[in-house]
Amino acid sequence: MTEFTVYRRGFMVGLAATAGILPGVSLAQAGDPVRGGTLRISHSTRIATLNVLTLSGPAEYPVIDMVYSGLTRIGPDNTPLPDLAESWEASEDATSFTFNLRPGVTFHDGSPLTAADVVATFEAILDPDIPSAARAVLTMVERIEAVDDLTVRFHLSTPFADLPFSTAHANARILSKAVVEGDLSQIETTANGTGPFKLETYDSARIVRLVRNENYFIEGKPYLDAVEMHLFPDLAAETVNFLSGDVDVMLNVQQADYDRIASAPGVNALRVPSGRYINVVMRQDQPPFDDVRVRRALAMAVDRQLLVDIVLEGLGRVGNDNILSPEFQFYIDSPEIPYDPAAARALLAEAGYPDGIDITLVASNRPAIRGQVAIAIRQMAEPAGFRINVESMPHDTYLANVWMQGNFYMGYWGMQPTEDATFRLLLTSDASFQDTAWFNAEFDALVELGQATVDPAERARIYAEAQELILRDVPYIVPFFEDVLTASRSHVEGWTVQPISRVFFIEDVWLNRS
Amino acid sequence: MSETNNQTAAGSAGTTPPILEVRDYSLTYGGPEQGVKVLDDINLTIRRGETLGLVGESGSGKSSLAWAIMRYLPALATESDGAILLSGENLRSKSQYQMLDIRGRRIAMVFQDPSMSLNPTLRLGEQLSEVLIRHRGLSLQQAWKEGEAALARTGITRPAEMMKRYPHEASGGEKQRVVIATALACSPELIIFDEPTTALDVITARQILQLFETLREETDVSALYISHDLGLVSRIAPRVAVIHRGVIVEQGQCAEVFRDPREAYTRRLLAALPRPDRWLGVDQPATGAAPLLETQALNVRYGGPSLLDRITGSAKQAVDGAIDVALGVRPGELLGVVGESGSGKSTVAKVLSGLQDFRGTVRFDGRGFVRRRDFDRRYRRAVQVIFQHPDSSLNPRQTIGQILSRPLKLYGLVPAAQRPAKVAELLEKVLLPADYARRYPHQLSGGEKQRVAIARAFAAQPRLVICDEITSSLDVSVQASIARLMVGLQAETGTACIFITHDLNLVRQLAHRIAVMQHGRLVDLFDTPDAEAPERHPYTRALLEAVTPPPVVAEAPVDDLEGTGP
Amino acid sequence: MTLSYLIRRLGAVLLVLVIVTFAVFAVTMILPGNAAVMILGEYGSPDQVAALERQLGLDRPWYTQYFAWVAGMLQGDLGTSLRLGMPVSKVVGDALWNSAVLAVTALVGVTIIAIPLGILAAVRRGTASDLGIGVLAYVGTAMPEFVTATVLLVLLAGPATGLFPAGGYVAPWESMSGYWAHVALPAITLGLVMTAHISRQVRSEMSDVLSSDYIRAARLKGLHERRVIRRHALPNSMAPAVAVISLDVGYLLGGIIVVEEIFAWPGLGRTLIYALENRDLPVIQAVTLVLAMVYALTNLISDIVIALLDPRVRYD
Amino acid sequence: MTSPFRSYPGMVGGLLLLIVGVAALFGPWLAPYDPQQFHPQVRLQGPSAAHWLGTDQFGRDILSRLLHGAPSTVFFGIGATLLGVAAGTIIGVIAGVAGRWVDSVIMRIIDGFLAVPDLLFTLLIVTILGGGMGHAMLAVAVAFTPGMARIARSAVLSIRTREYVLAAVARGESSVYIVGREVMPNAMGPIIVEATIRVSFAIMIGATLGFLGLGAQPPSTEWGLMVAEARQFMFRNPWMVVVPGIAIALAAMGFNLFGDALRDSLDVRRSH
Repeated sequence: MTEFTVYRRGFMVGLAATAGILPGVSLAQAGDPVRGGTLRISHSTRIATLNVLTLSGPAEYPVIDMVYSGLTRIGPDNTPLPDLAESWEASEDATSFTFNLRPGVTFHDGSPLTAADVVATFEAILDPDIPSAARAVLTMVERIEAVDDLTVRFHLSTPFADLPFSTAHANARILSKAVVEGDLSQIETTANGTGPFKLETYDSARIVRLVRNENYFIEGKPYLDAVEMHLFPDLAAETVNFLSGDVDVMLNVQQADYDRIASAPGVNALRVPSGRYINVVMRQDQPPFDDVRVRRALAMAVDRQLLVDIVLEGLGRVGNDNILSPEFQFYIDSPEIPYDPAAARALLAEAGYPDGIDITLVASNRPAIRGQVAIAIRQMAEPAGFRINVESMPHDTYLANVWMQGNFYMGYWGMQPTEDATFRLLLTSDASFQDTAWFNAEFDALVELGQATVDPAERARIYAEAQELILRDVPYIVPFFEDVLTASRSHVEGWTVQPISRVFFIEDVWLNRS
Repeated sequence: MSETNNQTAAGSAGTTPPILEVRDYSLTYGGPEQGVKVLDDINLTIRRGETLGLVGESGSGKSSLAWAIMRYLPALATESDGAILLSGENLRSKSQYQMLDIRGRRIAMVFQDPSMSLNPTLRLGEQLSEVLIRHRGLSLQQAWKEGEAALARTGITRPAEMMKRYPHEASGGEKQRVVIATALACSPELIIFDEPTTALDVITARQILQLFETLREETDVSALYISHDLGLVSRIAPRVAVIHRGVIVEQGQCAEVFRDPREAYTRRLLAALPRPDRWLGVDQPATGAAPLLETQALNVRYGGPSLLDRITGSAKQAVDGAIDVALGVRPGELLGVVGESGSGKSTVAKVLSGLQDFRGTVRFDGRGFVRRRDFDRRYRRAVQVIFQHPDSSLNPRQTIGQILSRPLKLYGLVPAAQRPAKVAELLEKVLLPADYARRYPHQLSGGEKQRVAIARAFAAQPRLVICDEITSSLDVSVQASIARLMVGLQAETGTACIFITHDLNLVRQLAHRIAVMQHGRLVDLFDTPDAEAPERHPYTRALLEAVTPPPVVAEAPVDDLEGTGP
Repeated sequence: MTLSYLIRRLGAVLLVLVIVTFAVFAVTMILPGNAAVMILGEYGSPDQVAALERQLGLDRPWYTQYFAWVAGMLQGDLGTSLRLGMPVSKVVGDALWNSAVLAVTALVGVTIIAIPLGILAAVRRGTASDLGIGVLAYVGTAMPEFVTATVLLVLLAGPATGLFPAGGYVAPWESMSGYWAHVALPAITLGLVMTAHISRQVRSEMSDVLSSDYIRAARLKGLHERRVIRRHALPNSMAPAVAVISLDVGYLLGGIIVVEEIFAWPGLGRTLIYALENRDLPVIQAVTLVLAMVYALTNLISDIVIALLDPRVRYD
Repeated sequence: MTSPFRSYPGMVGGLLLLIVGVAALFGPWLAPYDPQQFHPQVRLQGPSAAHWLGTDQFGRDILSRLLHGAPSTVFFGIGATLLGVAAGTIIGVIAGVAGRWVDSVIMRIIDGFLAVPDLLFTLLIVTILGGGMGHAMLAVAVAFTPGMARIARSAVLSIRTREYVLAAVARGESSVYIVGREVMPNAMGPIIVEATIRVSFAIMIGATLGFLGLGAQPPSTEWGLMVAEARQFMFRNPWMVVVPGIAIALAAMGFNLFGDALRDSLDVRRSH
C-alpha cells in the first residue's frame, strides 16, 4: 500500500573517498536488520549470460552486482563510492589515478584479491579482441600498473576527471587473474567474484540462485541467506504472480500495472525518477531531417505531457529534447517546448514542405513503449503535416535492419552515470552509437574539454554550453524521462533501485518477518 | 412336429402356434404423414422346421422386415398396427431389454457379408463363444469348447485353430461358416438369413447353401431366407414370398408360384432370370474369320518384393494377375470370360483397354502391341470398355450430353454442330429420353447410368467392346434388360464383344464361346453349346454345378419397366 | 510388422531428418543479422560486434560454418549456444526434458478426458450431452492458446482466486504438489484444443464403428450394450484414436511454443523463440531437429501401437 | 450433395461467417470512430453509450478498431489459405498424377516438411522474412503447402482409380484433359473442405503471430495484435482482451463449422 518516490539531484561528485560502510539506502527500515531468509525476485527478461564483460540485460545486472565487485560503485546519489578500492587519488591534471585496494578480500573460490587481478581485468577490458562493454568509457586509459599488491595505478592518455565513474561501470567488475588468463568463455556460465553472494544455480531458462558469501568483505553483510531470480517472460503472468505473493520482489514494474500494484495490500511500490528516455532518431545527412526546421517542427508537434500521461501513466517527467535528465550534476533547465501543431505546420512550410511530409517511423516492439510512443507521435504530429506511417517490427529484425541504419526510428536508452558517458554514447562525432549524423566540431571540443576539466564550476559552464548546442540543433527528440518502477512485498526491507538500474545493494536487503 | 396344417389363422385352434407370424404389419420411415412406407400390410407365417424364401430387389423392404422382426429399427421408424409373433408371443410388446434375451437365443441372424458382420479386431472364437456365455451362461472354457464343436458341425476342419484366428485370417466361406455356427449356437427357434451368399464366390456360395440344407435337417430350425435371387430361393425353400415396394405381392409354394405366377411383377422377375437354355445372343459369326483381337502369352504381375524385402527375407510375394493368357475374338463374336474374383478376368480387361502394363503381345486388326504405351488412339477408339459400377463410371460433374459428346469430339467423328443430334440419337439407341442429355449422372438410376455408359462406348463406333461385369451391380430385372440391350446393339453394329462376368447362366445365354479363368490362367475355352460336354475342365464343371439351374417356367412377356422405380 | 518395414520406416525418419537439417541450415543462414549483433544489442558498438563475431566464429565463410556444423553433428556434437555460451546439448536437453514433462502431462490428461468424452458423445448421439460436447469441441478448437491462457490467468491465477501460480516450472521429482500447481494451467491450455479435437475425432470414429455391420451383428446376438460398446466398439475405434492423438502431437509441439512463453515454462518452445530472437543458429537447428524427430518417432510409435491394437493392420 | 446449411453446424457456421463477412467487407464504413483516434479523457473504459465496447489505453474506440481489424484478420486467413492451397494443390496434383519416382520424391520431401509443426515452421519462415502481416501471410501459406499437397494428392489418387477416369484413359484422352476435366473437378471437394477449415487455423496462427510480435504490427487493428497489446491492461479493462479474443474465436469457429458441414454434405456416408 505504500508508495515511495525518491527524488535526488545535484549531489556533489568529486574525488573524495569516503571509506567505510556504504550508506543504507532503505527508507522504511523498521528496526534492526535480521539475518536469514531467501529473497525471490521476478524478472521478465532472460539472464542469458553471466559474462560480466558484455552483458546488458536488465535482469543480468542485479546478478553480477551481487556476485562481483568493482573498484568503485555508483551510489544512490549518483557518485562513485568505494567498493574494492578503499580510496583513490587523482593527479592534479587528472591523467593518473591511484586506487588503494581493500585488504583481506577473497574471491568466492578462496583465492585472495590482489592488484594483479585488477590489472588483468582491465587489460582484458581494453583488449580489442575481447568484446567488452566498458571499453567505451575507458578508451583514455593507456596503461594500468600494479604498484604493489594492494595498489593499482591507471595512466591516462588524456585528462579524464570521471575515471572513478568509469571504473564503476557495471561491466568493469573485477575478475580473478586466473579466470582472465584461462578459458575466458567460462565466464558465460560460471562466476568467481568478490561480491556479497555466490552463484549456486544458473539455469538461464528458469532460475538463478545465489547464496550468501560468508567471507564478504563487509562484516555482517549480506543479511539474506539466498537470492533467487525467477524468470517470467510474460509480463501479465509476472504481475499476477507477484500479486499472489509467490515472489518477494518484482524487478521491473510496467507503467500500466503500477497503480494496481501500488494499491495492492502488502506491497511497497517504488518509483525512482531516472534519466531513462525514448529518443526519436532523425538522421541529418538526408532529407527531410537535414533541415533543422523540420526537426524543430516535429519537436513542436509532440505533446509531451500527453505522452507522459497516457504512455507513462504519469510515471515520468516531460523532457525537452535534452538527453540529460535533471539527475545529472551539470544539467541545465531547458525551456519547455509547447505542443503547437499550427506553429509546427508553419515551420514545416517554411522549410519547404507546405504540403507536409510522408515518412515512416520505425519502432522495435521491445519494449512496447517504443511502439506506443511512435503511435502517439503519429497521432499528435498529424495536424502539423507529418503523415507518419508507423512500422513496428520484432526487435531482432530492428537490430539487424534498422538500428544505426534507418533515418527515422525510436531509440531507447538507459541512464548513463556521467554527462561525458551520455554524450560519448550518442552525440559526439566519434560516439559509440552515432546514429544521427549530427557532426558538430564545437560540441566535440566541448566534450573533450569537459572530460579534462577537474574544476566543477568550469565543467558546469562547459557542459551547459554543450547542452545549448543540443537544444539548438535538436539531434533527437527526447519527449520524456521515464521513472524506474519496482515493487516488493512489504516484509522486504531495504529493496531499492537506482536511476541507472545497474547497482542494487542487495547486501542491504533483509526480510522482516515479524 | 405334430401340428396340423392350419393354413390361415395360425394358433387360433389351440394348436402349437407357428414359429413366426407377421400379421398386418406396416412400417414407415419418417413421420406418419410425409414418411416413406417401406412395409405395407405384411402377412406371413413360418412353421417349425419350415424355410420361407423372401424375394425382392434392392429397396423392396425385405431387409426392413428382417429388422422389424429383430425389433431393431431406427428411431425414425413408425410402426402401424399389426403384430409380430414369435411362437405366439408378440414381439412388439416386448421391451428392448426383453428383446436382448430373445435376440441370439430365440432368433438369430446371418448376414450378407461375413467380412462386414464379423468384428475385425476380435478372434472368431470370442465372437462365437460370447453368445454361449451370454445366453447359456457357460463359463469361458465351456463356451470355447462348445464353440469348437459348433464350428466342427459347420464343416470347419480345424476348429480349434479357427477359433484363434481373426476374421481377416479366414476365407469368406470360413467366415460365413463361423457366422452360421454362431447363429445356431443357442439352438434358436428362427434364423433369418439375409442374402448369406451374395458376397461369396459361386462355388463357396454353393457350399454354404449345402451346409444350410444339412444343418436345417439336423436341427429342424425354422428359417426366413431373404434373397434377390428367385432361382436360388426356389432351390432351398419350399415356400416363397415375393416382396415389391413394401408389399408382398405373391406368396405360396415355390412350385406353384413358378409355374403360375399371378402377379406381373413376379412374372417379370422370373423372366429376368438368366437361363442357359434360352439363347439371347446374336447369330454365330462366320467361324473361319481371322481373329479381330488376339493375345499371345499375356502376363501381368502385380507387386513383388523390393530389394530390401529380399535382404531382410520378408515373404512378400508377387501376385500374378495373368499367366500366359492366349485369347482370340473374332469379328462380331461375343466371347464370354468367366471366373471367380481374383481369377484374372478383369486383369485381361484392363490390359486390353490399355490400363495395365503387361508382357506378351496383343494383336488387333493385324497390328501388334507389346507395351501398354503402344496402344494409340486408333486402337483405343476401336476398342471400348464398359465398367462394372455405373455409379462411378460417369463423371458426376458432367452432364450426360457432355459425357456422350466427348468420344465424338475426341475421335473427330461428328462436327460440333451435329453433336447434340448425335447424342440424342445415341440416347434413343439405349432407350433413354433425349432430354436426359441435360441431366447429371446422380439424377439417373443405376440401370440408366449403365445405359449411358454403353452409349458412350458405342459412340466411338468401336469394333470391339469389353464389358467388365457390367450387370453384376444391378438388380436382377435390370440385368436382363442391360444384357438384351448389349446384344441388340451388337446385332445392329456387328461389333465384337468380350463379356466378362461371374454369372455362368447369363453368359451361356449370350456368348458364342466361353473362356474360363482361374488363378490368372485360362483353364478352359469352348463353344457355348459344348458347356456340359464331358471333356470340360474340372473347374468349369465345378462352376457349372455350383450355379443353380433356375426353375422351368412359362414364358413371360418381356416388358422393360426398369427405371421407373422410386 | 516385418523387419523390412521397420527398417524402411526408420530410414524414412532419417531421411526426414536429413531434409529438415538441410532446410534448417538454409533457413538459419538466410536470417538477417547474426548472434553477435543480437547479443550485444543496442550497446554493441561495431568494434565489439566484430570482436564477438571473431570469438563466435561468425566471421568465417558460410561453407566453413556449414561443414563445421555437419562435422560436429556427425560426431554427436551439437555445438555451443552462441547466446548462452553453454553446450547446445545441455540447453536443448534440459528444455526437451521440461517440455516433455508438460507435453506428457497434457497428453495423458487429454487422452483420459477426450476419449471418454468422444465415446460418450457417440453413444449418446443426438442427445444433450452430445450437443454439449460438440459445442465444447467447436469452441475449444476455435480458441487460440494465447486467448485461453489469458482467460485462465485472469480467472484462476489472479489475486482474486489465486488457485494456481501464474507461471514457472517445478519438476515432479522436486516437489509433486509444486509440479501439479505449476503444470495445471499450461496443460489445461494445451489440452483444451486437443481435447476438443480428439473428442470430435473419436466421436466421429466411434459413430462410424457404431453404425457398422459388425456392431449391428453384435447387438442382434443379444449382447448387452455394455459389452457391445466395450468389447466390440471400443477396440475398433481405438486405432483411429491413436492415429489422431499422434497427429495432434504435431499440434502440441507447436502449441507449447506459445504456452511456454506465457507460463514461463522453460521448455523447447521458449528456447526456440529465444534462439530465433538471438539468431542462435546452433540452438535453432537443434530445437527444430529435436521437434521433427519427436514428431517422426511419435508417428512411428503410433503406427506400431495401431498394429498392436488392430490385428488387420500389417506392415510389410 | 445436400446443402451444407441444412445442418445445425452449417447454419450456425453460415451465420457466423455472415457476421464476420459483413464486418470484413463493410467494417471500416460501419465503424463509429477513426480506429486510431485518441480520446485521452476516456482511456480504458468499459462499454458506454459513446463507446459500445469500451476504449483502450489510448482511449481508442474498441468497436471501431474491431471493425477495422476485421478485413485484415479475415483476409489474412483467406489469403494465406488460398496461397497455400494453390501451391499445395499444384504440387499434390503433380505428385498424384505423375506417380512413380516423381511422386516418391515429392512425398518424401513433403513428409520432411510435415514433420515440422505448423507453428514452428511459420515461426522459422516469418523470422527469416522479418515479421509483419504480409510476411506472416506468406509464412502461413508456405507452412500450409505440404499438408495441402498431401490432401490434394490423396484426393487425386482416390479419383484416379474411379472408373470414369479409367474410361478417359482407355479412350486415349490426353493427360491435360484427364487432370483438368475428369480428376480436378471431382478432387476439389475435399480440397475445398480442407481449405475452409484451414482458414480458421490460418486466422488463429495469424493472431498467434501477432501475439508473439511477429505478425501484424502496431498500430494495426489486427485482432491477435489487439489481444497482445491488451494483455498489459487486462486487469484494468478486461474488455480489451475479451472483445478481440471472442472475435477471433467466432471467426475461426465460423469457418470450422461451415467446413465441417460442407464435408458432411459432400460425404454421403456421414450425412445421415
